[in-house]
Amino acid sequence: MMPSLDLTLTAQQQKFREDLRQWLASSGLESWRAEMARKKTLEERFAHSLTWQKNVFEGGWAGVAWPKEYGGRGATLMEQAIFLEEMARAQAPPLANVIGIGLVGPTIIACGTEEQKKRFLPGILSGNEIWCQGFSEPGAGSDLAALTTSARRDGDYFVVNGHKVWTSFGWVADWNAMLVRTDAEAAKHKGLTYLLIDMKSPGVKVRPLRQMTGESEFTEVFFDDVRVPAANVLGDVNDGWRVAISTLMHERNTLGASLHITFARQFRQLVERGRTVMKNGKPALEDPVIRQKLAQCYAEIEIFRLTQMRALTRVDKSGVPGPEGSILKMFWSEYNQRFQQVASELLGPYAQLTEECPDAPDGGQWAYGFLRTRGNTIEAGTSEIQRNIVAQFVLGLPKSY
Amino acid sequence: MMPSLDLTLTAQQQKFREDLRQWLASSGLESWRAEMARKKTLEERFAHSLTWQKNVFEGGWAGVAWPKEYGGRGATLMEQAIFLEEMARAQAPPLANVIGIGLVGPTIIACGTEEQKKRFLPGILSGNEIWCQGFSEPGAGSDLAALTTSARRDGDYFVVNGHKVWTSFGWVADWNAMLVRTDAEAAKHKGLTYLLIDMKSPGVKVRPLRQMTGESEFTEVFFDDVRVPAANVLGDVNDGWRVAISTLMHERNTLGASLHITFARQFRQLVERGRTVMKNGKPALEDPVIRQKLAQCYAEIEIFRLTQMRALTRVDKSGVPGPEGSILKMFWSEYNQRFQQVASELLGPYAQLTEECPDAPDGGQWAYGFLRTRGNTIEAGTSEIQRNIVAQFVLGLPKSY
Amino acid sequence: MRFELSDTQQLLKSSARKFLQKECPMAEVRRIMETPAPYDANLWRQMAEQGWTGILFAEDYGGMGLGMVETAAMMEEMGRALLPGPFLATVPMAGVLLDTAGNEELKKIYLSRIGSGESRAAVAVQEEDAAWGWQQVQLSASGGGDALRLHGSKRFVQDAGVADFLLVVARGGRGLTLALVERAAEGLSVQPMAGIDLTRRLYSVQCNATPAVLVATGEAAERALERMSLLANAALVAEMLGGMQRVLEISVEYAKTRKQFGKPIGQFQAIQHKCADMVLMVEALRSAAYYAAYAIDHGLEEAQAAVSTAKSYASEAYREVGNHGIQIHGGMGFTWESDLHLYYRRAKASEILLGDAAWHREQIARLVLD
Amino acid sequence: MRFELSDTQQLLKSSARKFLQKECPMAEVRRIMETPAPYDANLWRQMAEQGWTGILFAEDYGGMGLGMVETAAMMEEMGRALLPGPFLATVPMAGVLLDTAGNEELKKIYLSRIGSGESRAAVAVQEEDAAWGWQQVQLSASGGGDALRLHGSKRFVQDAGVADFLLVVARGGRGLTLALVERAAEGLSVQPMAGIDLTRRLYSVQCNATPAVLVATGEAAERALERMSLLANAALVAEMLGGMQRVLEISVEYAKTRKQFGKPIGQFQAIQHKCADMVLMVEALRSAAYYAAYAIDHGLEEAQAAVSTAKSYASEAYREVGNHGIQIHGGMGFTWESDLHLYYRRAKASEILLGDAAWHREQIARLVLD
Repeated sequence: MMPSLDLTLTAQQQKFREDLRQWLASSGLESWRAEMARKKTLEERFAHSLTWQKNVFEGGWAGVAWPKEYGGRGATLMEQAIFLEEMARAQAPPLANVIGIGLVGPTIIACGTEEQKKRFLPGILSGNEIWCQGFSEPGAGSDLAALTTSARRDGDYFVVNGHKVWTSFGWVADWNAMLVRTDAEAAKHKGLTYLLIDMKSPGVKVRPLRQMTGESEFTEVFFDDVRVPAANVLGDVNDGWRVAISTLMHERNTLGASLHITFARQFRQLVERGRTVMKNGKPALEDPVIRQKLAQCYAEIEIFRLTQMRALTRVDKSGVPGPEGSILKMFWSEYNQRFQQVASELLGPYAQLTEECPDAPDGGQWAYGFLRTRGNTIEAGTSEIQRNIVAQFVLGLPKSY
Repeated sequence: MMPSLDLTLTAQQQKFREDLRQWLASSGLESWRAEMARKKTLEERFAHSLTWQKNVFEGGWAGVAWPKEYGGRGATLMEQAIFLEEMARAQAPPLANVIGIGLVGPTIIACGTEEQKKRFLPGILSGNEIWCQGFSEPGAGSDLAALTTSARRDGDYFVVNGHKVWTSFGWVADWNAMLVRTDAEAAKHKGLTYLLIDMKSPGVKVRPLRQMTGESEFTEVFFDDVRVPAANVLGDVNDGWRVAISTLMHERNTLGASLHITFARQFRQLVERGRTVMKNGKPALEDPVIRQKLAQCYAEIEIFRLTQMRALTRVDKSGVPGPEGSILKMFWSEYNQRFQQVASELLGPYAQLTEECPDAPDGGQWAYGFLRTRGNTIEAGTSEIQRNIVAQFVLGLPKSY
Repeated sequence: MRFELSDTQQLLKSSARKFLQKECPMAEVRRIMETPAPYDANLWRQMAEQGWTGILFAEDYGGMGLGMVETAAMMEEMGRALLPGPFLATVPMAGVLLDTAGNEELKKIYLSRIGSGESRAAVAVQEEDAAWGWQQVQLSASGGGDALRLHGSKRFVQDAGVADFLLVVARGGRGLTLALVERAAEGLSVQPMAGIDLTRRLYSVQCNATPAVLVATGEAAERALERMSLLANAALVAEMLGGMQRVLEISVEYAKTRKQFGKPIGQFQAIQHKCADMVLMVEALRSAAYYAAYAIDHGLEEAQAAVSTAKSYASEAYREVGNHGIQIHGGMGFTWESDLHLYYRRAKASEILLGDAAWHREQIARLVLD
Repeated sequence: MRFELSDTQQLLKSSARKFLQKECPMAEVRRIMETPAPYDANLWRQMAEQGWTGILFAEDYGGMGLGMVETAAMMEEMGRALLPGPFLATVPMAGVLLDTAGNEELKKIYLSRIGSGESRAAVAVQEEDAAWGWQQVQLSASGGGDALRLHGSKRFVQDAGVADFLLVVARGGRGLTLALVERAAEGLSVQPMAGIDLTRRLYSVQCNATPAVLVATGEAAERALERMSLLANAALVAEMLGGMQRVLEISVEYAKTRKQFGKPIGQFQAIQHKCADMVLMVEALRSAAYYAAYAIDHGLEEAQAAVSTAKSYASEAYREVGNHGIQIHGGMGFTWESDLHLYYRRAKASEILLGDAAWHREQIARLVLD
């Protein structure tokens, strides 16, 4: 047989995974996980995941694919994917500085000066400096380039005024990686600059943004004459769009890396429920209609996992994520919504019970998930925008907007 | 109880239906139907439905809602709907001159001169003059107003040159109700004229257009310096768009009038099949997945029937069909495709057998229907166009194209 | 043949809309839903004064004696306003059960209390297995006459927390038993079951040798439950229709005003065609919902199939219209501040209530296939 | 970890594409499909010369000894070209059955004939109830050794009309029986069953005391059929993938060039988003199809679930991509002259072949739920 496509790990990758598993086994993961389960509020959960991140950092496992000189492990992108999968499989708490590690850090590595890398990267990995990202605005969602938050040059400073929305971790972040308008006269994509802003600067105000689930994962951030040193520009002035696109591609590509493991776990959890929940006088798992729907979910999780592997192969070769990330984003976000509906049909009336109800299956996660997944096709680029991207940049169709 | 919405027939409507039923009973319908079933080719079927039409005409039942003075019955639109339903219920052969009766006639009644009405309407009803309609062109489908078939004024004549496609009955028609361009300089909707063309005029050439089912329901018609008397303009010169829109509204509204009866009959036919076709070792009707899908079809047929009744109520009051017809068109065309797929799942491998195969259920109509219904969301305005119409003219959203 | 509301019915409907716009705007809905048991006594009193709570019942019991079509028209407006509180539980559920199965004395007392607005009520059917229907009921009834006692528990009882009395489906010596329990009866415990719909709540109900009044047994009880299932579902789908209509309106309005890429987003076909699909679903359900009501009023044989047609369609369409509405709004649709999620929560609860889509499709299958 | 074809595999695939573009363009497909039994002897010979017909089998039998991944890559190209004829029936079906269950002598004779291109073959499984699977087989085998005879009939036998021998699933004294019948055997009758796919045909097969050669019985027969079901489905989904890819390409090309309202229709989101959905389905199936082949090659436990995942997805996705393709083309897509319907017909036949979507989902359910 000819050498074929090969889905096994190389010796080096296996070694990497072995090392990680050993470290996880020695890290007292069980109690980290148990402790996490006890944390109820956003704040408590964040605090816990921050101590966990410090622990991971000290173990040398933060920033797996980042250069060693900035505190990373210097591993390959493939190893980074293995890291994300293993952490998900072990149900380790999330790293607190998720925006910093997943989005801002890679962007600084790609576009930052040597000084910026030295200044910011170690703090991201250690968790000493928490990051958020300021892109969306009330008037600039899908049309991100229409943003109006302005940064006016004033000597060695920029003076920032404006209003950002949907900022995750805004309430706790030390730094904000922002997209701002530095040239109001230029074509709308050409007057933007990527600016790193200290959230403790005078004139920054943060307000929680309550979402339909009742939680406030996100915030609104207001900027009133906030002075930012010009040295905090990432890339060039008025070249922010290019920098941001690189971030967005990373977002779409890393967001999904370990999701299939989460999906598989939720699937198994639902299947377990199906053994006891009754449907037409029999366990739901024996209901032929439910069986068809569950099998379809299984198939879609598998396909998502495999398509992810193909994308990873591509990124591993080319070094940069491409527009194909949009296909994955469409797939997983819409799958997850379909899955929640299947869960709701399987669970019947129990599906609607929320965490306050002692009878709620799995602590109310199904009612929560039903609502929360509605955001999946909106956050990180709506399904409509992803389809535009696929049509335009994968298929070469003319721009539709 | 207050006077409520009322789905029963008025005494007059009941009388109308009674009269029709009596006439049908006395018309030897059984043998007409049996004879129709024996006709295999398009030509044979047309010839038979033409003799049937003559019979209906002589019975006084052609052009139910047309004015009496032109050979119609002068009945209401509601009675016309009853007529269509009853004919469908009785499985009467179709009237041969369906384009003439359903589309051209009403347009002549609405927009024609007294002379035109006298000249053309009786021939439509009697079937002495068969009509087709020439709207679509190779370059003008959804964008109908982009048509380029030209009519150049030359004294008392127009000289027509161009190429029409998707012309039903083009191969047998005596007359063609055409939309042609009379002013190439005007904005594209404003230079069109509705012209009645004698298909026996020199320069008219007809070619069958074979569709994916293998049949040739449609034709292409070519016009090479065809001279048409100026008296054959319907409405005003350069006012053809308004005239055509009225036709299209009629098309969407009458096309579906009796369809729910056909749908219900096909549904019952499939249910009968489900008693004997086996699925997982049991009759398909006992398969829970199939049961769900059939019940959904039943529900959709009912909803279509009822929505049709609501539309009829509206048309009956206002006298003109509105853009809501597009909702019905979307509904039935997409329902019919879903239904064919359900049929295919129920029938399993037998679904794919065509009429040449003695084992094909119901003479191969399921394999045929699966292919033929693909045209439903294209013919008489694609689903995309219908959605544009609903968005623009029902909801008042801005034009998207 | 005229498939539209009469002028009088239309008048009834539009005055209900005006009333609800004034007395129960979304700010008021949000206020009420934050209370422990979402229901407003003052609003209820006003509704009763206008006869809403007696809409379906004879004048003898303080009712208006109208039909299901009128009730559907009113429910559509309540659904549009997202009216919180126990109207569905009290009138088309408990009221209809009493009206169908109660003797003259029970009706004089309890149905009149519903009609006058004095009492709210609830119906307890489902148990731990959560199945809709009464074939598997296990809660038991013992004794008889004044000694009738109930033992067992119920779940998913809509609005039991604000009910003054409950109608409980039990199993006793004479088979299926329908019993009435006063809220204050001893041994009765009512606990909230926190659910996704914030404007209408679910409860579990425990009966520990709880004294009850017999309403009906056996076939009479069954017939009454069947009738309730019919009318309550017809009322529910009309209410769902109103909610869908409102979500459509909010979304189209947003699509006309929200701009991205220099245009109203409603100019993009991706958004526009979603709106067109929403209209299709709303109009389809309008046909199904009013026909179901009509079929009930006219005692048509098709009534049951018509109700299940409407409820199976509504269960999926309301949710789907909600999905489209949120998606059209983008991030804004995902906020607490937007009203869309309140409708969406109601859509999910209504999807499940009184039999979900699959359950009603199976009813259709039994009627038209077997 | 590298989920893509190797350079060698890619080379194999692109040379197959070039060959098919040259030797079997759509005009040739249309010519062949109009013949009574759509298959071209010359084309077959050329394919055999390149080793295609022996791709999966050992060199001892004139094969190339490649794996399922390479076979999938080839099948993808055949599907893309809409290659008419009995490749699927002969190689991944009959060939695999023989290869798995046949003894050395049978393989030397019959498998070598397949590998060399001398013979085409078919596999007869389904009967009147049309179910996919061999649990219910009723066609009976009597006698043994040289006296083995078959009695009964088969339906939906893919390409039996051009087969030189048939492998027939029967039930005999030793249970499930797999027997080989020469096309010329007495008492054998093969009749076309006209179907929707014009490029590949179905037949019914009658055996009237037809002499046959025993291939395997009992568990050995069952194991061979299971393996065939696995490999044939993996081959089929790869073929479906190729067809989908082609429909996507034709449609995107059309969307770029066809103008309405002064713009290419591919500029309208209604069309554009349909194209994006098509890409999603094609890429999803690509992942599933190649993983299924990989899992078979590596003897993974997941192979069965992987195959059923791919086939259940492919069954719906190919049809849906076809629907989109026709709709994007509008009237043009509805013509005979457009190639879309030829792919669409193949899609429908493939959807049904070797177990439809529901059948494969039930297999998944058995593997992962029970």
